[in-house]
Amino acid sequence: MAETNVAQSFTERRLGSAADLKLYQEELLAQKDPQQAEVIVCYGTGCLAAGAEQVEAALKEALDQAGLDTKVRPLIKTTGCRGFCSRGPLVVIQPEGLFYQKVKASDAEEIVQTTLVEGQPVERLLYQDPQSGEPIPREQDIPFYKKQHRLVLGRIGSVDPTDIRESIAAGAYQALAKVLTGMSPEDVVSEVEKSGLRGRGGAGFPTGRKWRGALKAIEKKGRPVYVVCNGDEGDPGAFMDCMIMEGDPHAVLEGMIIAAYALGSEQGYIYVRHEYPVAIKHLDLAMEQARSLGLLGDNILGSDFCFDLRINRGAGAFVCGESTALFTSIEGLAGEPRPKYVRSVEEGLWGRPTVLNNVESWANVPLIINNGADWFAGIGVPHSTGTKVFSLVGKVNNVGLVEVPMGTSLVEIIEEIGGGVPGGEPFKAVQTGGPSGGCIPYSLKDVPVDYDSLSKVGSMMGSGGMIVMDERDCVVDVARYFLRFLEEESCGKCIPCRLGLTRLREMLDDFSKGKGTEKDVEEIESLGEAIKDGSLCALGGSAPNPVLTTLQYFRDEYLAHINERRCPAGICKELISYQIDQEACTGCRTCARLCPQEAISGEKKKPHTIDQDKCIQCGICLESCNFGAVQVISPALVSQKSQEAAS
Amino acid sequence: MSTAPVEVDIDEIIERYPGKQEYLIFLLQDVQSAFRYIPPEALELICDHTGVPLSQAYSVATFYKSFSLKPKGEHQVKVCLGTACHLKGGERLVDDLERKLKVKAGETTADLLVTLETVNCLGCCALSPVVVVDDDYLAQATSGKLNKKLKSLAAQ
Amino acid sequence: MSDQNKRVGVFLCECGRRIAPLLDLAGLRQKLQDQDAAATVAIEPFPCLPPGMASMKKIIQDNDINRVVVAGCEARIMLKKLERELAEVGLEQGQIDMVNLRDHVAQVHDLAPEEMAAKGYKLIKAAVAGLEALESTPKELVEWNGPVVILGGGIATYAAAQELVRREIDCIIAVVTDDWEDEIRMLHEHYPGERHYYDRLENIMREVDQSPYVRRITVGNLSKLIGRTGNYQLTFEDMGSELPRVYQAGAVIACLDGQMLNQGTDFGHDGVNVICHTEAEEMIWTRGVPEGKVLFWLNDYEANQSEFVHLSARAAWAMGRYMRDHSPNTQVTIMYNSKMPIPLSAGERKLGRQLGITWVPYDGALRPTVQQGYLTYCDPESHIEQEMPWDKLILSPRRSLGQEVTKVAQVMGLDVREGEFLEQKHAKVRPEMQGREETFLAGSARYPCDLHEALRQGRRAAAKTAELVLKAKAGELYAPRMVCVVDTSKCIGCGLCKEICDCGGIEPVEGHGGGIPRHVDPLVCTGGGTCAAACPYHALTLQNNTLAQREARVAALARDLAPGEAIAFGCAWGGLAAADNAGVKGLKYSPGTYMLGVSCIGQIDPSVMARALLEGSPGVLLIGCPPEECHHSYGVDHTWSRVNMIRKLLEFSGMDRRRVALAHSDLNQPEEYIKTVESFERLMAELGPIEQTPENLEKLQGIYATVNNPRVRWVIGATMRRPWEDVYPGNQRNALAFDQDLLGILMEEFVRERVTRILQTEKRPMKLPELAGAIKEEPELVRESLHEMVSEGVIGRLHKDGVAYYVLRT
Amino acid sequence: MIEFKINDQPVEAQAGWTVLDTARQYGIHIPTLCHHEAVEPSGNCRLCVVELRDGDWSKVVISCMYPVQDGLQVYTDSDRVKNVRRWILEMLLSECPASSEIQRLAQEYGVEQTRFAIHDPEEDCILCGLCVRTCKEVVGVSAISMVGRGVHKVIGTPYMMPSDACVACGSCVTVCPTGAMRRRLDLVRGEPKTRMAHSAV
Repeated sequence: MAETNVAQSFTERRLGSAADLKLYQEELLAQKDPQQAEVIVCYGTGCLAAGAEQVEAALKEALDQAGLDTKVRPLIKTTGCRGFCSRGPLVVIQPEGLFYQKVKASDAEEIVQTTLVEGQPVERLLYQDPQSGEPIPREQDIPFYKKQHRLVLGRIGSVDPTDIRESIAAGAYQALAKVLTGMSPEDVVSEVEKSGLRGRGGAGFPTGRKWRGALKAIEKKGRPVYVVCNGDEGDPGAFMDCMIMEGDPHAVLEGMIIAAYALGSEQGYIYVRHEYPVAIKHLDLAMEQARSLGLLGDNILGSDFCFDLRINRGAGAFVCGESTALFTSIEGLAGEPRPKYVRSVEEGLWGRPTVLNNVESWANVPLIINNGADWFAGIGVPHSTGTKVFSLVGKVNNVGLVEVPMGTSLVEIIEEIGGGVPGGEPFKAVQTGGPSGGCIPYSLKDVPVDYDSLSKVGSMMGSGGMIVMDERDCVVDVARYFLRFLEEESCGKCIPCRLGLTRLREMLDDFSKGKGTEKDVEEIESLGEAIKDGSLCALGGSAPNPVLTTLQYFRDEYLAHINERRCPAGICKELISYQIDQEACTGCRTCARLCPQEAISGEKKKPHTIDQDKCIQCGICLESCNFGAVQVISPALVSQKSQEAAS
Repeated sequence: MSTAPVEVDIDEIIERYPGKQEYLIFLLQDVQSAFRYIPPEALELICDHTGVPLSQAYSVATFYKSFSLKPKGEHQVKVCLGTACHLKGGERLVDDLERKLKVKAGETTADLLVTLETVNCLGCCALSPVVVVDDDYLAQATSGKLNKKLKSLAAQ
Repeated sequence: MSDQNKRVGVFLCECGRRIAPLLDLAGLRQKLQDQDAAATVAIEPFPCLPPGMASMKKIIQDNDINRVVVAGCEARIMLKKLERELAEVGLEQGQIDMVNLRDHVAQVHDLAPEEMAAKGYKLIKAAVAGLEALESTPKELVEWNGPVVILGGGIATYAAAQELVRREIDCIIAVVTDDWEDEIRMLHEHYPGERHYYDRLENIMREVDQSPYVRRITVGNLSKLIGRTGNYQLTFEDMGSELPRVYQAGAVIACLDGQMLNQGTDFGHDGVNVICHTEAEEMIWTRGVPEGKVLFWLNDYEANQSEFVHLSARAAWAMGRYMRDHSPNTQVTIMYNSKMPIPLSAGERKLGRQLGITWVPYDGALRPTVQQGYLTYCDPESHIEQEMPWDKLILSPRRSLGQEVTKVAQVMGLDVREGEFLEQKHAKVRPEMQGREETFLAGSARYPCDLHEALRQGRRAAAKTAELVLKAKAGELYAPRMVCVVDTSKCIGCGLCKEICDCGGIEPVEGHGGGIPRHVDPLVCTGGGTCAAACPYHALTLQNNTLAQREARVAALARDLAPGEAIAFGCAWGGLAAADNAGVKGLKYSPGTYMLGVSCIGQIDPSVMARALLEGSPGVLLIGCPPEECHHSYGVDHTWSRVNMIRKLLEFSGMDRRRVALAHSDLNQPEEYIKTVESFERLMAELGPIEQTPENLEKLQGIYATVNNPRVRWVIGATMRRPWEDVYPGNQRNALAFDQDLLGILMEEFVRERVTRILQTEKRPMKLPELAGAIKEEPELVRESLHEMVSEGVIGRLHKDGVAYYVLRT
Repeated sequence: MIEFKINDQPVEAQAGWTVLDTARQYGIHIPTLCHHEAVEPSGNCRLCVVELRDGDWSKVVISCMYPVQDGLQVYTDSDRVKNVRRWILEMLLSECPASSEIQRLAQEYGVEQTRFAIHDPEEDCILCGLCVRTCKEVVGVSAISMVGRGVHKVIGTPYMMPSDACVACGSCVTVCPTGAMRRRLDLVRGEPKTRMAHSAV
């Protein structure tokens, strides 16, 4: 990405008014030849991890080699995440909109030659319809994208996030211009109120009401007031905020600047998880470029309005996603939450009125201003308006980032957009809301995904992680996983959370070992309630949710563990054993070589066996077997040693 | 013979920020990324600069997972334990690496060669389970792939 | 001032259920009211919580209360909050006192509620008496006059100055040369192996040199320092320069560097091929990097300075790097004792590998031997003696304090001890006092350190000093209220206080010849008060916490004591804290001891002990910290001398010596504390009260007078020097002889004081037998004293009918 | 003047008071561990939970930090409150088996034994942080702090070495509700040079 040149070219220009911005946008659009070929390489984390950088380099080299005439020479552009991560690295050729997936560096030459020189698609790189097997050349025709309604993600994938000019050409900061030229702060707040936008970070508190509350607090306490962006997206398996910050940082900035205008704030903070270095880099760059254009800092767009932002990098604490912990962290302390009996719009950062919204909420604000509250309220369902971005992961074919109108049913998202579970069987459960959320069983597959419906079934919207589980996932194990995660991430300040999560997890550990009684199930529920009631912050307050919801919907599976000593999904180590199917085993020795316990024996090219006394159920044999010969048995085979001990 | 400086000027880092408590974490982060851990002297200097009592800075440095008070190894192996990676066997990889490296997650091998860490989610769930070695992503990592990678580290 | 009308309010705390039902608070209030013990008495469920606080404030305002006793819990924990809150209604520090009803009474005794109340009543009445004796002082601003002077010539000067100029504070730097670049040239004599840091140092020096806030003077060493924080006068040695020698300063920062000596010939040192770090640096400056095999031997272990081996190792590593970077034909090896971990990071190790600097360990059990061209050492792995070839062998330096530095430190009034660096461990009583050197001392003379650390110390000292300067500038630098002050009309300048002051707060005033009056630096004084308890003339007073207050308190308490009860004093760091903790733990013990808290047991003037006995206490127990843990350094030791004196006087009077006792208590051992008080109580029960016969009272009056006698006080004061001084009593060459002398003096003054008193009360000329009879002493003894008193002119002698009569001179 | 009810008893309070302040003023007992009058409340131990009710709506809050408001209906001993307290005490019994204060409290609230495994029979620290807050707010030295996070959290000094900042005042021992600081004090102040158990009288 051409950061340095971009940065240099701004020093000459400062946008003195809203009209100036419009003019600049038109200039930028005019500079662009709509017929100019563009090679867009997705630089989302998934694609990068899969080798997008190498693909880009190879494409560049191939273009140089091809010696294309500079006039027709296409532009290579890198963008934020296109969302279809399981198919990365992704390359899109514009203006045709050809969509190449799973591109390797070695494909570069062919792409250049076939597509750019000869104008033909490279068939084997196209997405194939899973049903018909027909190639689908264009992105918008792929089922994964067809069902989506990409608004917040609108610019992502088409603009280079490191060059503000692209975003401006695509309409960034027009909402800000609109606000500064024709809207009073009151107008802005009521517009957001009317839109029905609710916080995208978890609890779904109406954003407009929050801003209104801040205005009231300011009346009482005066300024300064702060606007803060919560980019400490910590839920494992959720990465939509990351992709928004990386792919369209200006949307976030614009939303915050608009709020700052409405509230009269002069300073804002963006708190970003440190595991997101690219997001930090892009935000930083975006701020710098916005400042040099006069879109941020003193006298924004020539007005009297001054507002600046600072990025606070998180330092590795999930709990800092909790609002009060995030404030203490910005203040430079250990990120322990404070009791929230006085709301943060009254007493937030440094005890001042503070408006905290998450990344996706902020990115929605310019859309509302640009298109009007009524337009926004028309999307989705009543009380849950607009769209929501989800990261769809787990046992689903199309892993990636999806944006759908609120109220879309669970099954639509998973089966139609997500392409269902690999292997075609129905999903077993979907975990939404991250560690604070719950598991929704297949039987509730038609539940509309909106704030209220999800809470009704015991889960929550959360920040938008959607983890699909199949029959080979054990609910006890998943509940333990989330508990262990939260146990590790608990700040340790209050006793119910610090001790309770460990104790709850230990009780589940017993279950996973087949120990426990039905009475313990009730005790788990009782302790879960105590933790919910007694914990200081939302982390502890919602921590028992995964356990409580799985108990609600999958009680039988829990009981199977203790009553039959059986893990139906074949996951809980103590209740399973591995066995080699003597028919299927080819004696390739791969498993025997990898087994850390040297528990697998057998001659070459003859079926192998596992010594149950040595086996530690690490599962490496299962993972490494290329012939499907390793089987999981539950209830476990009783090992020779324990047999002997028993006799 | 000439070498690029390996050590970073700690005073230069300190002077990047005003001496206020709100910059404590910034300073710790910069020191952490420069030294890959927070040396005791640096912690004291940061305290002098920000006016934060040593005990409080120590508390902050031990609270956040990204800070280390012990020197890190030359290479970092990070296993993702996000939900997607968990479902696809991330824990198994941690167990496996712990056995291979003979350290627990979060520790560094005695020869200061490798530090083994776990992370909550790297945001590339499509590739799960993922292991990152230095800046190299191992997609759909397996015990076999890790063996190869570790060997290449030792050979460097 | 409202002080004229001393109105004490008493607030009784229920502390939930921890005081109230156990102790009859209502009865206690009734009794206090009936006895008119205070202007107002109120019970609060929790005076310390907002509802109670609001109620207290209202009562204080409605009743014009200007002194408050809160009878509830530990003052150690709660007093600060009360002071902070009640400041809103005009109460100052010293005007609020606390009685720990909860932990000293209700929680620790098995008594009926009324009995508990009775004990509480006595303690509260004593506290009220103490407050009624308080003459509250007005707030005092600290006068600030002059810039910060940074002296001593150490390199930390520049870091300190930089820190000050960045805060726009004027400073004078007293340095050795006019040109800072010369200082860099000479720096390696104190800090070898620091070249990589010179650029940065130059920037600092340049910044300081160009700052308008800095004045650079080149003067001799400091020869005299007088004054106090905010107002010092410094005199430098004459160097023949035209600059003045005397400077005024608000604060002083001494930057002192240690010196580096070469190793002896036993290490083969020859100054040519076997050299030390400083010489190696000099060689690089003058002749460049030597070619061939350079061997650094970190011989600090063998030179008995193993604690500094890391410094030597870092210096060797830095020099080695420099050599490899500048001379491809130099091979660098560093030999180190295998006991020492290599102080390099992972990155540095890697760089070391790239540069080819090898670290070779040797087994420290065998001292390496230098030979021409080789160093013999024992390989720690194989245990074979190996030889390491060298063309240049570079040894670690010997680190010590130079003579000039020692002299400056002495002028500054620091503890300078043979063979030690200047850093001392202090017991701390206030957070702002921590490691007092930090505010005015920086450099490797404090303790050996590298350049970076020396500069850091400079910055830190300057930052702490700057806090004071800025506060003073803003007119907000107030003197603490509980510090010593000198009554110059009483002070004769004997210097005793200066000698025993542990905090260094007492300074002479520049002036007229022999008798130099003293004054106290309130910002340095820790308020321990052992100096005040030692002053022969009562010229020193611990203001807002005076001797008169303590006497009033014990007097009030002693008068109320029942048989078998006694008074104890506990220091906040030992006895009092242990008593508090016994209560917190709910340990039960016998109720006969009445604990009075003080900040240091050393502030108990012998006069207080004598007063307690005189007023009817059967004994006094003083419970301080464990020895050597005294937060005021020597308070406990000083107390021993005072207790010893009273014990001798008791014996003269025919009373049991053991009635006054000194004990030690660790705050964390409340069980042991209980053993202490119960043991003392048993003793008191055994001895019974001192019978209130005229004879006994006369003697107790005599003891009281004797301990206030200037000569006695002077002798006691002069003999309780710092324990580490090996002159006395650490090395009691003539312990018995001294004690015999002391006995003689005590007896003499005991008799004289009593004779004087008898003559005063009788107001008539008296004969020797009469006098001897009145004080019940041997006539021979009395005669001797009378003769001396006559010859000194204290009394007159008349002869009537051939009989000598003695009369008081008026 | 603010008027509300605690356990149906009408009470009066002033703005700025907490529910606990008010309850104590009226002699209504609410158990606490991490609360100390000399320092700011922090809300760690959660033992002082009370239930707020308003019709069907109900919420559990901590009384030591909940600001009084007109018309509150506070219940200090409801079933929800008891459930939280019971579990806290049951967990503390297993976590801090060495503390007699915890045993006493557990008994007072009807928790006879704990279902949980005891990890460390010597442990008595409940990590309420009173010592840390006292060291900072009352003594002003901040010699000790919380070290680590979550389940790994302990009370300690920098690098777990005796602290230079410590003034050895023992305030931490005095305020500690479970007596846990007692055996930690020497880790903070350093081993005393002389430890005299008892002096002859």
